[in-house]
Amino acid sequence: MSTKVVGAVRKAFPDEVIGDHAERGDHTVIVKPGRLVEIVRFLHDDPETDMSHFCDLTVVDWPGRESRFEVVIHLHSLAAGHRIRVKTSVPAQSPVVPSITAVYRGADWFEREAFDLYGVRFEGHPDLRRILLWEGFEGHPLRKDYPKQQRQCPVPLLEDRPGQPPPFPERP
Amino acid sequence: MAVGKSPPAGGSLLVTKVEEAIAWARKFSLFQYPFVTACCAMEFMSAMGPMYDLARFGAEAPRWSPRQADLIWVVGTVTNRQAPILRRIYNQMTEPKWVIAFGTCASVGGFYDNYATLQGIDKIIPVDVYIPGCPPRPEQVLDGLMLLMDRIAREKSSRMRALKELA
Amino acid sequence: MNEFAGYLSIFVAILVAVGMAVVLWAASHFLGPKHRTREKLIPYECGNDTEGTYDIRLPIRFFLVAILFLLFDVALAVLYPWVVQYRRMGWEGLLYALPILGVMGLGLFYAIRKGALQWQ
Amino acid sequence: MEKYEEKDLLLGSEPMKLNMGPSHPSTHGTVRVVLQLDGEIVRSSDAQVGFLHRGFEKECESSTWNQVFPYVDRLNYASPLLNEIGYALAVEKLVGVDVTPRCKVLRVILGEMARIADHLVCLAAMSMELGAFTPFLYLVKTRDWIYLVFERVTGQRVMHSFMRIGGMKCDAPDGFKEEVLALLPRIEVTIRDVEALLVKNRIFIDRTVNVGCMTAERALGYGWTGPCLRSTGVDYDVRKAEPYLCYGDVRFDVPVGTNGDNYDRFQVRCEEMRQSMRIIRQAFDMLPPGPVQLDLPDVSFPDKQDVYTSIEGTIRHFMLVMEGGRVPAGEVYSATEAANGELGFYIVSTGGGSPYKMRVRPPCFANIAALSEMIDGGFIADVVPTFGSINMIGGECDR
Repeated sequence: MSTKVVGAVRKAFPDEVIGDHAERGDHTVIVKPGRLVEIVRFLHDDPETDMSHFCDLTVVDWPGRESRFEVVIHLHSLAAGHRIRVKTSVPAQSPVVPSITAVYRGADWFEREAFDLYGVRFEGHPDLRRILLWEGFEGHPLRKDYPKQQRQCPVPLLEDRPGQPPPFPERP
Repeated sequence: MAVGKSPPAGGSLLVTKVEEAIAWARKFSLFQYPFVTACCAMEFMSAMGPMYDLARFGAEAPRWSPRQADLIWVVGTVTNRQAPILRRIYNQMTEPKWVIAFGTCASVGGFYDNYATLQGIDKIIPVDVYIPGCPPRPEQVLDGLMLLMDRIAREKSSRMRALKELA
Repeated sequence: MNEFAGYLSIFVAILVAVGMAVVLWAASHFLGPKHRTREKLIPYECGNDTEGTYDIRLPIRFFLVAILFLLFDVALAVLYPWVVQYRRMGWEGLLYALPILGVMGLGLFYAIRKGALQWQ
Repeated sequence: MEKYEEKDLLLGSEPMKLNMGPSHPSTHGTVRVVLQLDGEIVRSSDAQVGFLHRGFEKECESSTWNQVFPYVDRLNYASPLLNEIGYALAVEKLVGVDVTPRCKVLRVILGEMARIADHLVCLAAMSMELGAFTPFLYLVKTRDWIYLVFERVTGQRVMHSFMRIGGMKCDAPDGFKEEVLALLPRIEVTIRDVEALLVKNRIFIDRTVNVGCMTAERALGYGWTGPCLRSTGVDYDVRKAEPYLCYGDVRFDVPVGTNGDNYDRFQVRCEEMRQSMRIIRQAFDMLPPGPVQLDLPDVSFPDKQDVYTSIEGTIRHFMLVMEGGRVPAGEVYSATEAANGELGFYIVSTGGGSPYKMRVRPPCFANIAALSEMIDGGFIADVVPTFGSINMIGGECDR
């Protein structure tokens, strides 16, 4: 059934669709970022595809590729029961993708998380700020070039001298 | 007096000195502030629940304001975002106060050794008892509480010490 | 001296009440350690800094509910002697209690009709 | 004297900003709700999550395929087995392999018991936050019985790490069937008692009926799944929509609410526990004999006898532990029905020993996104049951 969905998208946006593949039962369509909102709105409104249920939105970081950040959106149709994966990728210099909160209200928090952990900006998003990390955090930790143990603790640590237990204040 | 433990040094159950009476009173009426965040909450509920009852040790009454609590259970992972909140609540607790680090994540950060997690709450607040385990079994939790109660029994209350120095 | 005998029990009751209050206060004041730090004196808000000022104008509803409670509480205080001895006082006691209960009932009915307890 | 309107009589009042912070009894420790209050009424609210963000994805990217299981356990820590089954199915879909029939049925049985345990925790927390402490004790005691069975099967009460890619660590011990079948009626008694205490209780009804209402199409827009979505009337359940394991062969029905308020979410979870028990009984009837673990050379561990007796077993074990085996390159999205809703795993593999990208689609992250919309306009006391009925679990929401 999903091949029908990919076919419908290809027919509606012939120049937008870069590629599509079906792998292990999941149907994917790769599009240019420019008209992403219209494609998603088409998938939502078209009775044939009828993607009524917003499933997931995330980003995959491919440092080797020219267009580094790949935004992956999973949509799901309750009535027909099929799923589609819409992928679009943006370069590292201008990681900006149009926000689909106008079509799906739930994408709001998923986009804030993608911005928080990967640094991909979603233009048109009502309130794009960090959701999982605190405001003072510098950098986007899930990028492949962010070292895993680079910590930024917002509160001063008791200076723990090596081998010594942390200093206790005067016990009552 | 915990079962199977030797009586505290220099004193039968009928304590004579006022200080040991205070320590004995504090030991058996710990009002707890459950600073619960992560998966250890499941075992904390079991420890508080009817099967491994924490009420037998007098430490069952949860107090949700640091003013009225004298024991803070830090249960589960404390992330870097949660650290200032834990530190603020610890500072707002009134003396005498004790801290129990419940589980490996609270004690040393557990296997979340990355940018997001505080590697052990003793980096920001002094801890009295560390309970290992991910999550620790309720029996371990009760044993940790008994360790704390022994420690309280041996502590001298500074008030009495101050009075002694004055006299 | 014997005419005071009756009042002795009342006197002892008052003494015990005041005594216990003083003993408890003194114990916690003298035995409890006092470390007044800045963080202990700011209000507790689940570990965050408080935002906004404290002297804001609260809605009038709070005041209404407080006043109603005060009114009915004081009116009830009058009924305590009757409530304790209503069996021995029999119908005559009831005759004394009914006007008070009636006035309070009327007041409550008026308050509910007027919507004083409705929050919206 | 002209008639004053009711509105003019009330003196204006300024909104009060209040933090229902992370360390609050009703926010389960990890959500901070910043409320703008007009007296008792919530004018606007901002739910902030992320206080339990422990870097799950970063940890998974630096650990091998089998080392991810303990991390996956700690996502929805109220029902760890359901996360493990979801992750195992995702990797098996990536490897392109199907598990043995006995393992399928055992996974369904253990999964449904974990679902019951999760609903017990949710109902316990929700009723305690409404002041009913007795149901909390009944439900926690019942959950401890389930933990005893889990401990006998998997060796650990809560964090089992019992599933493997291509099967399970070991078979269930003998006497497992009789023990579980003996346990189910006792759980039924507890659910009946708790329902008797709460469902017709005047206070409970006042606090939950028509509180935190959600309509079906707004819920779909938010990406709601699980008991919360079913309470609004949409009967979407991944076990029915895309049957996996042996859910296609067991008969069970999907409880559905009507007006999507806290009361319906409570009722849907109670009814779901009964359906889970029904599934367990049918699953035990069709439990086939046979092995539980497939022998996949690239991914699954050999038997201990082979490891200690034959050199190939030792080498294979060593390579799997050190390099993590080889999972074919590709990407896959696999969804299973966890306790809070559709738990999706989007895994990208570049053929190496560890996953390149391990994305978890957390059901309660989408559910809690609608919290501020549900509590605006209500009383501050309504935030507590609404938050409790969504059953947001910190580990799964913040990962």
